[in-house]
Amino acid sequence: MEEVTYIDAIREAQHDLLASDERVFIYGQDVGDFGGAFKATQGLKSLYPDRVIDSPISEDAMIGLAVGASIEGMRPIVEMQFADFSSVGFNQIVNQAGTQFYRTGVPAPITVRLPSGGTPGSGPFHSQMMESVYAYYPGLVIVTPATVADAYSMLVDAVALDDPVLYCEHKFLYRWLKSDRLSDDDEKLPIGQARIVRAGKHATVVAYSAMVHEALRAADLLAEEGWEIEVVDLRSVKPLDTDTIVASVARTGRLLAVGEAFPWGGVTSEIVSRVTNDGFHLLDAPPQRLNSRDTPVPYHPNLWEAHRPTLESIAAAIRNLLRL
Amino acid sequence: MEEVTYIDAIREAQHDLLASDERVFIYGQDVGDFGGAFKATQGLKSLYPDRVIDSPISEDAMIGLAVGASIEGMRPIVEMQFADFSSVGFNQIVNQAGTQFYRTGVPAPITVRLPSGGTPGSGPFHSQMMESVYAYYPGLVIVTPATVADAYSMLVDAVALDDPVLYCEHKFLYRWLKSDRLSDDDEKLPIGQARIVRAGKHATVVAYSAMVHEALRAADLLAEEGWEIEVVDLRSVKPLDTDTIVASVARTGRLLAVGEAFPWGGVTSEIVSRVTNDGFHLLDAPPQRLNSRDTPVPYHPNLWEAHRPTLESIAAAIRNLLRL
Amino acid sequence: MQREFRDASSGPVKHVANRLLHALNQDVPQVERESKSTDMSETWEDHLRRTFRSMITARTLESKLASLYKAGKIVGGVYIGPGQEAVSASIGSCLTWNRDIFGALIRDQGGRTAFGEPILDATRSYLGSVKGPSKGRDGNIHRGHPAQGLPAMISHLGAMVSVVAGMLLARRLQGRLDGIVGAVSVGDGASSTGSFHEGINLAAVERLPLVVVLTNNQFAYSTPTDRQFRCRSLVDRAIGYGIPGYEVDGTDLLASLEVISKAVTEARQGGGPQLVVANLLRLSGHGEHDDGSYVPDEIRNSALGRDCMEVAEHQLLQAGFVTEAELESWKNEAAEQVQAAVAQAQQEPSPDPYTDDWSVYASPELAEDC
Amino acid sequence: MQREFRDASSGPVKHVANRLLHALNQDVPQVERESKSTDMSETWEDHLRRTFRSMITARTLESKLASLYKAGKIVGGVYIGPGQEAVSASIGSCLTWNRDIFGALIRDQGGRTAFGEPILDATRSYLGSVKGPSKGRDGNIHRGHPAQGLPAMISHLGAMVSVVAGMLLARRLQGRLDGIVGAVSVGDGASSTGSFHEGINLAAVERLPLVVVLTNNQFAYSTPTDRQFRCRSLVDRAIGYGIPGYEVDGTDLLASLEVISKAVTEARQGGGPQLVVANLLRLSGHGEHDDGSYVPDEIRNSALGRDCMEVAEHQLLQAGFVTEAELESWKNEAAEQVQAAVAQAQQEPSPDPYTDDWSVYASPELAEDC
Ligand SMILES: Cc1ncc(C[n+]2csc(CCOP(=O)(O)OP(=O)(O)O)c2C)c(N)n1
Ligand SMILES: Cc1ncc(C[n+]2csc(CCOP(=O)(O)OP(=O)(O)O)c2C)c(N)n1
Ligand SMILES: [Mg+2]
Ligand SMILES: [Mg+2]
Repeated sequence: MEEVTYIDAIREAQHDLLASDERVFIYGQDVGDFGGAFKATQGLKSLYPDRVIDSPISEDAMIGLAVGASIEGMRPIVEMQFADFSSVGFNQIVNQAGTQFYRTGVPAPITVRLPSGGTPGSGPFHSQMMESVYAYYPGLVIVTPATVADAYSMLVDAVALDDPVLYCEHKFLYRWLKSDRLSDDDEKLPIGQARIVRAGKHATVVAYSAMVHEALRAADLLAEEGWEIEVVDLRSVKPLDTDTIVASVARTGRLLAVGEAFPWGGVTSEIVSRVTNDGFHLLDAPPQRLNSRDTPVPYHPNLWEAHRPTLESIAAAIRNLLRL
Repeated sequence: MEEVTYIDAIREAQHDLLASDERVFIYGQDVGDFGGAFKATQGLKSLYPDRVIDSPISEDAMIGLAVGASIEGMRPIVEMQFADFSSVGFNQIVNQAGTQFYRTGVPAPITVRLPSGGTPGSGPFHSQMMESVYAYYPGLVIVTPATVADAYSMLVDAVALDDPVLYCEHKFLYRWLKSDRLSDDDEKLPIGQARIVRAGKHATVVAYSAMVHEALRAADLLAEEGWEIEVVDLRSVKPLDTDTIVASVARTGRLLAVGEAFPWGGVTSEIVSRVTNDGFHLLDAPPQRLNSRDTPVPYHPNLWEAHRPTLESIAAAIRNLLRL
Repeated sequence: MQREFRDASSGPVKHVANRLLHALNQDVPQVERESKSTDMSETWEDHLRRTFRSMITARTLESKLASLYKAGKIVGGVYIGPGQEAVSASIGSCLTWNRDIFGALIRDQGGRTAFGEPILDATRSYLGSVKGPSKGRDGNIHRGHPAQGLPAMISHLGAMVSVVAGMLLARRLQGRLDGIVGAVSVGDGASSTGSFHEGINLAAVERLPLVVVLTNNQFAYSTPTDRQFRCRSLVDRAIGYGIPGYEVDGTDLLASLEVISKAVTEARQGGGPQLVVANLLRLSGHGEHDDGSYVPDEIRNSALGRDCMEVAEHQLLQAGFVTEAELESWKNEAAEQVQAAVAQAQQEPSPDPYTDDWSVYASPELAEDC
Repeated sequence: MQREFRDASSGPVKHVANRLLHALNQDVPQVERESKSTDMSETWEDHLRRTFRSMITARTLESKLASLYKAGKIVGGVYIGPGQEAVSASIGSCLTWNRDIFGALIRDQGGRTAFGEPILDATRSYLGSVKGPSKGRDGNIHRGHPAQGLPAMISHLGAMVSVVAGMLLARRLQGRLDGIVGAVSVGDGASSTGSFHEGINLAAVERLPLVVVLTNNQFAYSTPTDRQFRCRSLVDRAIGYGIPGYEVDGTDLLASLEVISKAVTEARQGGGPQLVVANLLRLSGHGEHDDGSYVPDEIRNSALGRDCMEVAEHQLLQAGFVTEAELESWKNEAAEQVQAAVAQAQQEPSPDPYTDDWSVYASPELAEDC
């Protein structure tokens, strides 16, 4: 098989879902003949003309429509053009999709694709990470694939799930991340389970989405300095696999949680809180967090590079952690 | 002076703001002659007919309008009928108000009043705590007054601030909480500073909004058992006064963070993360959190009582913490 | 009347007599949707009678709920729809339970009953029985049976428009849309929401058989219509969505049923979304905690302030569609049913937080302690 | 022409020649808004000439930006508005900088220039100069000068409608609304957003002097209008808001300026919100990364596909409002200004994350490490 990219995997998953499951349809702006702003649905409309539908610019109604369709037994995939624009569909996501099963016993199995995260020059409204905001609300499942194989299999799993899923795909990984295969049955894990992507013994770095790769590069760098850093890829932020993290911290005694999101609250604070609660006595040093800065995501690449965690800042944070 | 309630304080603050500052106006559904769903603006329209304005049911546009008016030098106070409905104005709050100063250097001094929190029988859409969701976003200030005097002075301070403020007022406190005075100059603290509302030495309980009162009652109960529990009222969740909390933990060695919000992320996890980071070696036991359950806020009082932290569950959590 | 109506619509109107479903103790039928045939024909007279009976039941039930509220027997708010029964029940009686879709809103007891929601759903919800459709997790008007075509509203106004549109779109994709209609209720206040706009526009783009019934009851809580919109009538919005619009005197059952039937028929026959604006006055406060004293006497005393129940009673008696004796027996029957539904709900257990499950996920494996 | 126009509007139209503000190196004037008088009268001919000059500047600038993009000199997207200059510049030229308000959107270089935004704002934003209006924090079309009447758009479509409404409401409360107008640009796609609906409805309720110019350029990114709305024309939305609506051929400068002037004048004179729908074709891709190959040839070759620059040039020459020589000199001057603005921005420093401040709060005491 040829090389496949992360975005290929997203497209292939949607292709395979449309092919194998008549309940699946795709709804979003420009997802039809145009193939979507990032080409994640390229060619799908010509194969499944009825089930790949261009929506008006109406994020609130797009999610409402998806919930309605799911009540009738469909499995909609809604593409947000950028995660940032889901802010306009926020109410329908958290209050309509998130509460329906609890309130009525009827599930709302929708999948909302959120092209997330920063790329240089994208600025405050085309760069946001929104997993923490949605994870706050009951009833939602939030996944953050960091590999090509996870991009594929977690999208398939998300659609299979009876609950509403926010599928946070990272735009930076779209074409940058490549693999020689689309999925890997041996390595496949269910939603809700984290993966140790690099074994180590001196410290645990927990990351998700694009930050997994920065963390791995930092671990490489630290390896040259003689440190063995364990890297955990969360894969889903809700449910959050506390057990795997705590087990890792049990081995290393040290924790750094890395996220590309804004620093207040969110995934890294949830991780640190859980680990200090469940694994306090395992910790040899205060657990650390590294997030983006507490400003909107800046437009200029110079500022953007300094806004989010990078290989360098992660490496520095690990070195600091090892000294504590 | 007669007894004043928490809602009286909110009304009085708005009255005094309208009286003393021509830049102030109030915008919201039913805030005019009707005086608002909770009577927080009662009588104000007859005094300031031009500056107390009934809005259509358009939360997105209400916030947009307020930001626009603030650009022109006004100081709008927007009343959301319930915090829960701000989900429809979410985008304008986080992306319009939250980013404007950073992007343009022109401040957006709006105050959005969010009638928050649970009361029996209110159900999933009239009970939410939304402070954590807004605190995640850069550029916003989130205050959570727990006393009559704070309800008054923090609203006045919020309007004076050049930044957008989410003023989270707790509906349960509206008529239940009474004081013999509206404000207390001796005790007044600026936004961003927490208050130690009960001194103790065996453990620190950090709470905010209505939970401060539950925590105080729990501390009373524990006092009968011989424990001296320190209670910190956060007052604002962003900025979050880490120093006061860490100083308290330095005295007690133990931390319980209590919030009425959903458990994933949010204020309690931010507190625990900060304290473990800044005060790890001060801790004699793993820091604990107590939140509401991870379901929508239930309608039936039986379920509601078991959904949020209460005197009893806080007391139990403290007892557990003291044993760790 | 009947002939006139048939002339107005472009084909014979057929309805199902689903009176049975109103029966007190019958729980929501869980039959397959397809299994219900809908080609039984019903006369206009029978349709009117059936609609009016639902109005009586709704009014009787809501009066009872209001007094229970005053007696402190209900936790949380009580939101009733006196004055709106004719419009609401007309919607419900044009739809078939478990086949069509009804996005009921705040003042739709009439429509719920006419559509087929058992009145026990209401008493159980308001009185906190664990056997209610939400098991006590949600209350009052937020109840529903999504899988039977009655989605459970969230409070956020306007939000159900797109949900009903989505239910219809799904039917189309499944090849089950033929002859189906989805109705959704909104108020004058809801018309100002972005959700309303997006939902109706999207339905127009997709040409879905969605009937939006906008009941302009002159107030949104305390807010009069001149603070809500500036157009002559909200029916003018239809033009901007490119869909047919109808305006009707909502205090008039005959007119309301005729217009709503017409809109429903048009939608069923492929005419795409329809907007019906019904004008009337809310004859209660916003909720039972509100005395509605802000409503000016002029409006109360105007034609808008007529009580649709009185108008309908007069109309049906005049037309000879019902006799005084029948009416009396209907009212008595409604009172008995309501009495029994209240009694039953009151003797049922409340939810128990220690034994009830709290699951928020349909996939139990996702549950975690946090 | 001039007479015809004056007949159409209900009073003489007065404008300020704010040509000076277009000058290259002049930074945004920070004078008090009130200090600028607006009662200088300007002839229709001069108004047209001034508008057209802004169109030339905009087209020249955007062509340059597009080639810089192709040369890889710009980080992030480039969004230009060829084909829309006549409409956009007509908006800007009817407004006075630092007095009126303009909620510019994605394809409004023409309007920005005509309103008085220095072209350096654009080159600095696109080329990442720290001296740009957002200091590199935000880019491209998201720039603005809120305090001078040019709010800085957020990306979320429709969101600026209510912001401009709020700016106008503030002026009313401050007693400064007299004779003021606020314009806001939206596209066919934006008309589907809840924000658009809420904003325009609210402005209608408040009868604010808001002119909403909806440029229907036939596409929202790749999405054609039949997936966006079902009404005959979006101008029909005006009826549903109870406000005047106008429709105009947006490829025609004379017509566009006339209609937009009329709407602006009506709003200035207390006529409340106005909706102008301008029809034309986007003559570029959605952004410079997009070749727009989905646009069918039929549309390209229809009247909608005319280039407003060519139409305007022809119109002005025909009417004798401009000579070939003058035109030539305007074009040269525009090219020089653009060249200089690019050169200047290119030689300016980029933002420096280590020395620039990162403050997100206007109240510095709120900053905290987290
Ligand atoms: C988005 C949103 N904002 C505010 C509310 C609070 N609210 C509940 S009902 C209501 C008035 C509704 O008026 P209308 O739509 O005319 O319906 P009516 O009550 O008159 O039947 C308001 C403001 C809400 N439910 N949703
Ligand atoms: C709420 C929202 N959803 C999606 C987008 C992404 N987006 C940016 S421009 C655009 C198309 C806009 O079309 P239109 O309003 O017709 O303006 P045009 O680009 O044609 O000038 C889209 C979908 C957005 N900016 N905001
Ligand atoms: Mg109403
Ligand atoms: Mg367009």
